[in-house]
Amino acid sequence: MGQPLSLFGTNPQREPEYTIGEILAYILALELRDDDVALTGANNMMPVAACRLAQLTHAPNLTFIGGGGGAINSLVEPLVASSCDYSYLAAEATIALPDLITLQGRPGFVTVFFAGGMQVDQYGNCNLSSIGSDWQRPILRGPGAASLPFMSRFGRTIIYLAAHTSRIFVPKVDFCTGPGFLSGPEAYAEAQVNIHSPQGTFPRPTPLTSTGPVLVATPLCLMDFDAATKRMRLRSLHPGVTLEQVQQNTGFDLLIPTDVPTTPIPPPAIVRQMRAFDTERLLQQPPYGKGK
Amino acid sequence: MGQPLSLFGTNPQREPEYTIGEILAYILALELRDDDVALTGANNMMPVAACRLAQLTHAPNLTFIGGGGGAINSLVEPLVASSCDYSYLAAEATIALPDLITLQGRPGFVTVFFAGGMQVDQYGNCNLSSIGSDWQRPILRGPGAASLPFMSRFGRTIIYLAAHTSRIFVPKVDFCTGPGFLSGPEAYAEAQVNIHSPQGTFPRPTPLTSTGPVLVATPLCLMDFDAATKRMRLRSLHPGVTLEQVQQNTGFDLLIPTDVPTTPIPPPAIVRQMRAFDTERLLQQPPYGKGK
Amino acid sequence: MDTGAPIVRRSKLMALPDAVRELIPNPCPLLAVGGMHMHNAPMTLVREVVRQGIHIERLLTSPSASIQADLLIGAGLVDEVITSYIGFEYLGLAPSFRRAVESGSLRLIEVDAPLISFGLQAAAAGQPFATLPPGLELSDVPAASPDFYKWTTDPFTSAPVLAVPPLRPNVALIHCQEADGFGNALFKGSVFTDRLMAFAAERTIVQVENVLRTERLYGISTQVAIPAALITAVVEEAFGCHPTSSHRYYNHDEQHLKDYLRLTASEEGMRGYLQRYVYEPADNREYIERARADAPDSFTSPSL
Amino acid sequence: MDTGAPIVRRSKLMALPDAVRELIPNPCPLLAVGGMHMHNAPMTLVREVVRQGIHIERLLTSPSASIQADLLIGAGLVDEVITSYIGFEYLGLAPSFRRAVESGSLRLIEVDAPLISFGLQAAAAGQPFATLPPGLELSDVPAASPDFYKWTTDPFTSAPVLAVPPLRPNVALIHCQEADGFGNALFKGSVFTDRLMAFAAERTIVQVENVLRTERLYGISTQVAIPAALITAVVEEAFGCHPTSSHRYYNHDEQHLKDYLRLTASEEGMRGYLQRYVYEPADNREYIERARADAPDSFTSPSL
Repeated sequence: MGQPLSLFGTNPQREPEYTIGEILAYILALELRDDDVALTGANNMMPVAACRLAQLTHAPNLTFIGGGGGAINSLVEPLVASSCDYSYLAAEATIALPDLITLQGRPGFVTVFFAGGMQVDQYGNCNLSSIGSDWQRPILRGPGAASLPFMSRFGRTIIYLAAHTSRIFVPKVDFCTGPGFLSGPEAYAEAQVNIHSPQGTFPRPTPLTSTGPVLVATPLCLMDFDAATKRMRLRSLHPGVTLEQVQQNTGFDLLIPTDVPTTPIPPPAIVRQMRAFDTERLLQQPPYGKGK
Repeated sequence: MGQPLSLFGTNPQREPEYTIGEILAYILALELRDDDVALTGANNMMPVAACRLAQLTHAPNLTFIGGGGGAINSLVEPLVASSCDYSYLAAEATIALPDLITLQGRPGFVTVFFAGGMQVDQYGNCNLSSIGSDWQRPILRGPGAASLPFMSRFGRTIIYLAAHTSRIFVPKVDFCTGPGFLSGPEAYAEAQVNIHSPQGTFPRPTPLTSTGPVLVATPLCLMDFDAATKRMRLRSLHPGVTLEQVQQNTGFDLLIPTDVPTTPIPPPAIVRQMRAFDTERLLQQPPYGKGK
Repeated sequence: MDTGAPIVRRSKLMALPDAVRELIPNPCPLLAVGGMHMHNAPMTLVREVVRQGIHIERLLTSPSASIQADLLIGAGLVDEVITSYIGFEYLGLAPSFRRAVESGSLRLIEVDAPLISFGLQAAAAGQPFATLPPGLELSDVPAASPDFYKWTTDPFTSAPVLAVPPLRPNVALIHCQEADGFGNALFKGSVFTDRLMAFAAERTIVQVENVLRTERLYGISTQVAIPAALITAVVEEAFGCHPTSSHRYYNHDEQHLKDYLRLTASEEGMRGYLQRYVYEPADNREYIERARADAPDSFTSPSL
Repeated sequence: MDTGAPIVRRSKLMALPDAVRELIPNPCPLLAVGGMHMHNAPMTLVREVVRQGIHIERLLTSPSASIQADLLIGAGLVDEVITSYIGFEYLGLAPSFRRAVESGSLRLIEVDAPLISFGLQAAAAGQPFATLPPGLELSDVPAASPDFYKWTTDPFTSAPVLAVPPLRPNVALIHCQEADGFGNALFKGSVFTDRLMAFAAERTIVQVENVLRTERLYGISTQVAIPAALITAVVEEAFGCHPTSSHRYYNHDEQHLKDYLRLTASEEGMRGYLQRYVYEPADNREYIERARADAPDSFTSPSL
């Protein structure tokens, strides 16, 4: 993995101004809107940090739902690594997992979903299942699908990864656990008709408003998807990261716009807000690394 | 309604030895077995009294589930008239109605169901929906189906009625809300194949053990069903009730065995046990009337 | 992100008339009302719906409704009702429901309890339909409401299977004993199908006896039955279920219910009841004062 | 009715080895194990299953299992697993599961979370099958497990619909923090799919931290998650979830789990782990003593 961590000098005497983890939490928070209902999934410390920050800064009506524990708008402090920790239940409501799975299917309910994967391809499809050409005899067996197949129904999917390598970013996933833009615009458009258009004469639920993957955040850069081709596109480079570094660590041709800005860094006030609930500084530790 | 209440002299100075209500509760309790799971439905004061009595006398492992409130093995004291009363929640567990409806379908779970109806026919079919030949423009619109259609799946159905008239006991229900033995042995046997035989190759739930209606209890008599013809048959006459009274108030030809015993009356010790939880003597009040 | 504006979460507390006027479309294609038998009926919301004359194209009840459905029907607001039971349990039949069905002025979609529960669950989960356990087809109910019971094939066994459609109300009206101002709502007694209605409906208005501070919930979050994200508005009205019960707050008012059955035995009597208990009182407080004055001994508290 | 014999309700309390021996068929056609990620896994039951060498033809996990599944697989007891996730969340992949699938010694039925939840729900309700919301077919998962995902027709719209079968375990093994001796069981934290497993399974064995007197339940009956009628046996074992957590009782033992991942990275290492932590300890108390001695600082209590 090409990682920019060495670019940030750490000073043992004082806390860093910000870390890659804190940049990512800040960026993910900026992506959240007031009134969003966000599902943070497993391994969700980073999404939870982003949701809490967004509630404090610009999205007080955002709802976030923890992992399988079902805690809603948890005040979990300090941040914890496991999504189902008991400390999450310091929440305003907690629903049992079968109810959460029910609500995952409720049309229009989940407006933001945080996804990841062992592989992510240029159309934003995610693979959490298996690597290798033969699913029955994989080279690497991953944990499995969980709720990733719901990606086709959720509002906006934000893909975030704690590493950026060409083994992760592949032209085509070996197994599509979480559907992004499938094989591209045609396939995606065709699928939308089936999913989103109420059919027949009996009253159907409200059509869905899924917009697919909207952001990919890694320790190197931010990426989004070109509206016409649905291909992944560089959006910004994190401070100190070069375009070459990203391209070398991406296994397909990333769309590169003419101007590539630098990813904004969190202002000191925002960093303070984050650290107020990240009292154990998990956002400064591996896999998110030390900061500047 | 032919009612035997005048046969029991009441003495205002003392409590009756027993009432029709207490006879019925005793009889229904005798019908319950240890390890039964009984669903008492709406308007369930009588079934609840029977279940509590059975637990005290011979069926300590019987489970009974209140009406839509979902209370299980409630210690409700005094007895109350409404099945969803808050006082039922003095129980060892309470489940929400959707879960109770789920468990109503669980193969083999409900072993005893208490049913009733505006009409009951000679095959034990119950009508709680509508009287008249045209369902769309009924002569009398009843409350409706509730969970009565599950009768075809429950273990044993006990039908109890607070009145015994030829308007209730009809040859054929105008509308079959709760299926008993349908139109008789052939139709019932055919239906059993579909309900009770796991089909196809995929693992199916355990076959059901429904045995249909087993008892009809009224203020006049007890009735059951002939094994071969599935027709309703007199089982016993309550003290002081004549065969003619029953026949006059039954709108079809009841099977009459050679010997018709008198319904057993509850021994004094049993009556005391009942009154220990029926502290407000609801089993002595209308519609169950005064006793002897 | 740094707009300088205070970051304040929006309260969902609304005055009763505003919630009903602003959140229920008129006409309303599918309105669900909670409450089971004489318990937990969202009566102050129902009375306000009557007051505002909201036309209900389809009314969906819980598996066993009583006055919350009978009142709407008696007020002439309902075209069609999807129900498995409207009655008054041990007190008798539902006068207006009976009259309306027997006269043909109300179209009835008679269903069984699982259709309501499974249909709401399917709507909540985005499932196209739900299946019924075998045996339920032996009742005459499915054939009486053929638009809501249809046969399909079990692809695992090839057996024919009865299917029921998702039921997604435009608005659900329910009662919870308590909620915070954002809509995190708790039942202090039985839950009935009221929680499921909120899971299924596009919008839910919850009436409560008491509004709690959100901080109160952090230690008991697993007891919060309905998360705020499913609640559109919270209406605080004491005795909002009267004459039905609100578990742990008050019992059903048996005398008022008996009076209701007696008074509304005729259409004219129904008009009188509506006049006295719905149109004349300016708000729920006035209604409660009048009801209490008319049957002074029947306000009770639970025995537990 | 009057036999003279004392009328006493039967206790369902059983010793761990007896419950496992008497209630789980060997081989077991379909065994469900509860617990989500590193929480609420019925580990003392699982270790006893390993100790008794019960052959599991099909193992069904919660939507996200960890060591409870990995241990059974690593012990070589599982022919086939129905799962949507076996891993160790932030700690890494599941060593034995990986090894078994990659080598072909374990048949995998990969499913999504709704198949597990809806399949259990359908089994509990006696429903022939459940349907999936449209869109889930776009994942490669349904095609990878074609026996568990089949197309049928929505009879209301004629649209094709993906169906999933009922999942009715012969036995479910779950953990609740507390239960009475008859099996009325409570969760003191998250419920996960463990409650639903008990609703669906033919038999359920619940392991608990504490046995309560039934009288304690009468005031909190709505908090009892699983009624006794669904529970076959209650096994009382303190720290029964270790090394996973039991909400409100103890956190997961991160050090032990890290050691597990390290030690069991090879098949030989897995044998060593089983020897040290499953076969050698005579009972759960001995297991806990050994685990505590090996990682003395990692027994924690929750922060709430």
